[in-house]
Amino acid sequence: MIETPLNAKIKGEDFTDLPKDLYIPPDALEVYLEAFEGPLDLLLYLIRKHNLDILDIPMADLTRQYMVYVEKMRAIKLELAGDYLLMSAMLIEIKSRMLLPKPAEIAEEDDPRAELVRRLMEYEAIKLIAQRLDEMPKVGDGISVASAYFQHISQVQPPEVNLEDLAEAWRNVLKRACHFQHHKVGRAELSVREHMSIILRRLKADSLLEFTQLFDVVNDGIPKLVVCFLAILELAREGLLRITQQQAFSPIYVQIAIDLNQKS
Amino acid sequence: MSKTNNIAELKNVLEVALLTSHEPLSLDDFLRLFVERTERATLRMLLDELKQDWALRTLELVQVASGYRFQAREKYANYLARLNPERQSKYSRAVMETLAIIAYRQPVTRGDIEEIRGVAVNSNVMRQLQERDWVDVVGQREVPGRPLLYATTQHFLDDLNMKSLAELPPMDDFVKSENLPAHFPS
Amino acid sequence: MSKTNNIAELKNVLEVALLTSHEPLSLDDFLRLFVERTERATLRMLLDELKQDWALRTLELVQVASGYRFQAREKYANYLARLNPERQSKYSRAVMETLAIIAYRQPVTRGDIEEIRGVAVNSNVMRQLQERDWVDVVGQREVPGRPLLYATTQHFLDDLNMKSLAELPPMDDFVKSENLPAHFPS
Repeated sequence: MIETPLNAKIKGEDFTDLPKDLYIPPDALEVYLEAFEGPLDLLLYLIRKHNLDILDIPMADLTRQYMVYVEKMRAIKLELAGDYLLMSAMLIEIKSRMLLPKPAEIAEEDDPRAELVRRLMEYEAIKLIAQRLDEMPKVGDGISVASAYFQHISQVQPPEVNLEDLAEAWRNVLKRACHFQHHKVGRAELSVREHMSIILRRLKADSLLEFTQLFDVVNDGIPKLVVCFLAILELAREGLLRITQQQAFSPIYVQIAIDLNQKS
Repeated sequence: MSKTNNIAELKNVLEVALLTSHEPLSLDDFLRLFVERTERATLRMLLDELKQDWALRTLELVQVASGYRFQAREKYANYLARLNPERQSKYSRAVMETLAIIAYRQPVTRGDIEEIRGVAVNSNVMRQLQERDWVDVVGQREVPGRPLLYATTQHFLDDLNMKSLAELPPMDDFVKSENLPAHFPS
Repeated sequence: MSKTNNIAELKNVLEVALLTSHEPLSLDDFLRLFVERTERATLRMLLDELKQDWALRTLELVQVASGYRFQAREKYANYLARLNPERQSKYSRAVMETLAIIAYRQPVTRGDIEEIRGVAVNSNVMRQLQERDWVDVVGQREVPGRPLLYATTQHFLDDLNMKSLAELPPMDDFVKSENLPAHFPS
C-alpha cells in the first residue's frame, strides 16, 4: 500500500498549508494520485481513513479534505482533474444544501447526500468484488488445463471458389494493369488460348503428333476447328511449337519446341 | 476403420479428446468425434464414468460454461506455478473494476461504467478485456447515440471456472443492503 | 507446505505437469517443480514408471528432442482430426488474381503473371494452385531461361462447373466496364 500524507494528519485540520516535512516531490505525488481510480475512490479512501460514517457523512470535513487533493492535482496533473472537479462541485452543492433550513418531515427522505452515498456504496461494492475476481484462480493463473500433445492430421477443406470470385479477381487485375490496352483480348481469343493449352497438353503426352490428329473433324464444328488452327498458329508464333513437313503434301508434324522430359 | 466398436473405446476417445484439447469440449464437440450416431445421454453417462475414473487422480474432469475439461487438481497449483514463473500479468484495478461492473450489471454501456466508477473509461481498458475474450458487444441501447452494450463471454466463465454467472461471488457479501436507508435504491 | 512427502506424490506431480504443459518438459523443468533437491536418476526412474502406468492407456509418454511429453496414441488421430477441422480459409488475393490471369491468358509464364500483376509471384501461390490441381505446366517458352508455361486443368473446369474456358465471364464486358466498377456481368 502506498503511504499517504493523510496518515500524518488529523481530521478537521486546515490542510491548505502543508507542513514542510509533508512535502511530496511532484513525481511521487503523481504516482500517489494514480493509485486512485477516480473521485469516488478518493472519497472512499478519505471516509475509510478517517472512520467517517458513510451513512452520515460530515460533508464539511469530507469536502475540505477532498479539496486539498484536488488542488494538488490541479497543480500537477491537470488532465486528471476533470472528473475530480466535477465531484468538488457536487460536494460543495450538497454541503450548501445541508446548510439550508428544511422542514423536518421531508428531511428524512430528501437527504442531499443520498445520491452520493448510493454511488459510494455501489462503487465500494464493485471495488471489493473486483479484488475478489482478481484473486480468483483463472486459467493460466492458478488453473492448469490438460493439453497433451496430439498429431494433427490436417483435413483441410480447400477454399471454395466460384466463377464470380474468379471474375472479381480478374477485374481487379485489369483495373490495376495500366498497360491493359496492349493485352486487350476478346472472347474468341480466349478459346484460342484454351486450345493452346489443350494442344500443349497433348504434345506433352505424345511428343510428336500429326497435324491432322489435332483436329476432330467429325465432332467439332467449323468454329472450333478454326479456333484450333488459330491456336496452332499462335503457338508457332510464340515459338512453342515446331511444325515440320519433309516435302510438299507429305504429312505435317507438330511437336513441342522444348521437350520437358529432356530437360536437364 | 474409425468406427467405435464398444463402450470402453468410446470412453477412451472422450478421454483422449479431453486430455488433448486446450478448450472445453461441448456435447456437440463430442458428437463430432464419432461417425456413427451417439446419444447425448450415452455421452453424459460416459462423462460421468470418466469423472469417477479420475476421482483419485491428478486431474479432475470439470464442467464449465462452454463444456467439459480436465484440469489439474488445486493441490498441484503451487508446483505448476513454479514451472511457469512468467505468469500472465495481473490486470490493473481499472480493468478489474470495469470487468466487475460488466459481470454484475450486464449488459452495460460505457456510460454506465463511467457512472459507477466516476471516471471516463479508457478505451485501452475495454480493448484488454475484449482481447482476452472476456467481454464483448452484445447490442446497442435504444437511446440517442445508440451506445454499445457490453457483456461477459462464455470464455470469461470458463477461465474463472464457472458454469454460469450465478456462480459469481455474491455482491451482497460486501454491501449489507439492510444498512441502506429505506429510500435508497438497492 | 508443498514439500513432496513421498515417491507416489512425486510421480503425481510429474504426471500433472506433463498433462498440462503445452511444451515438452526437460529434466531441468522437472527439477524446478520441487523445492527440495531431487536426483535426476530419481526423476528418470519415475518417468519410466509413469510410462509403464500409461502403457495401456489413451496417451503415451514419449521422449522428444526437448524433453518428455504425453501424446495421444496414433490410433486416436482420426477422431481428433474430426474434432479439429482446420478452418476453411479463403484464397489470398494473390492466389485468386494469379488464377484469373492463368485462366484468361493461358498459357502464361511467371514472367507474364508478374508483368500483369506488377508484383513478383510468390512460389507459394503457384504451389497452392498446383496442389489443388487447378494449374499445371504445359510447356516451356523458347526464350532465354526457357520459362515454364502454366495453364488451367480439366479439374479446374470441373470444380468451377464449366465445360470449357469459353464459359468464363466474358472479358469484353470488363473492357467496357473497366471504369464502371458497379456494373459487373452476372
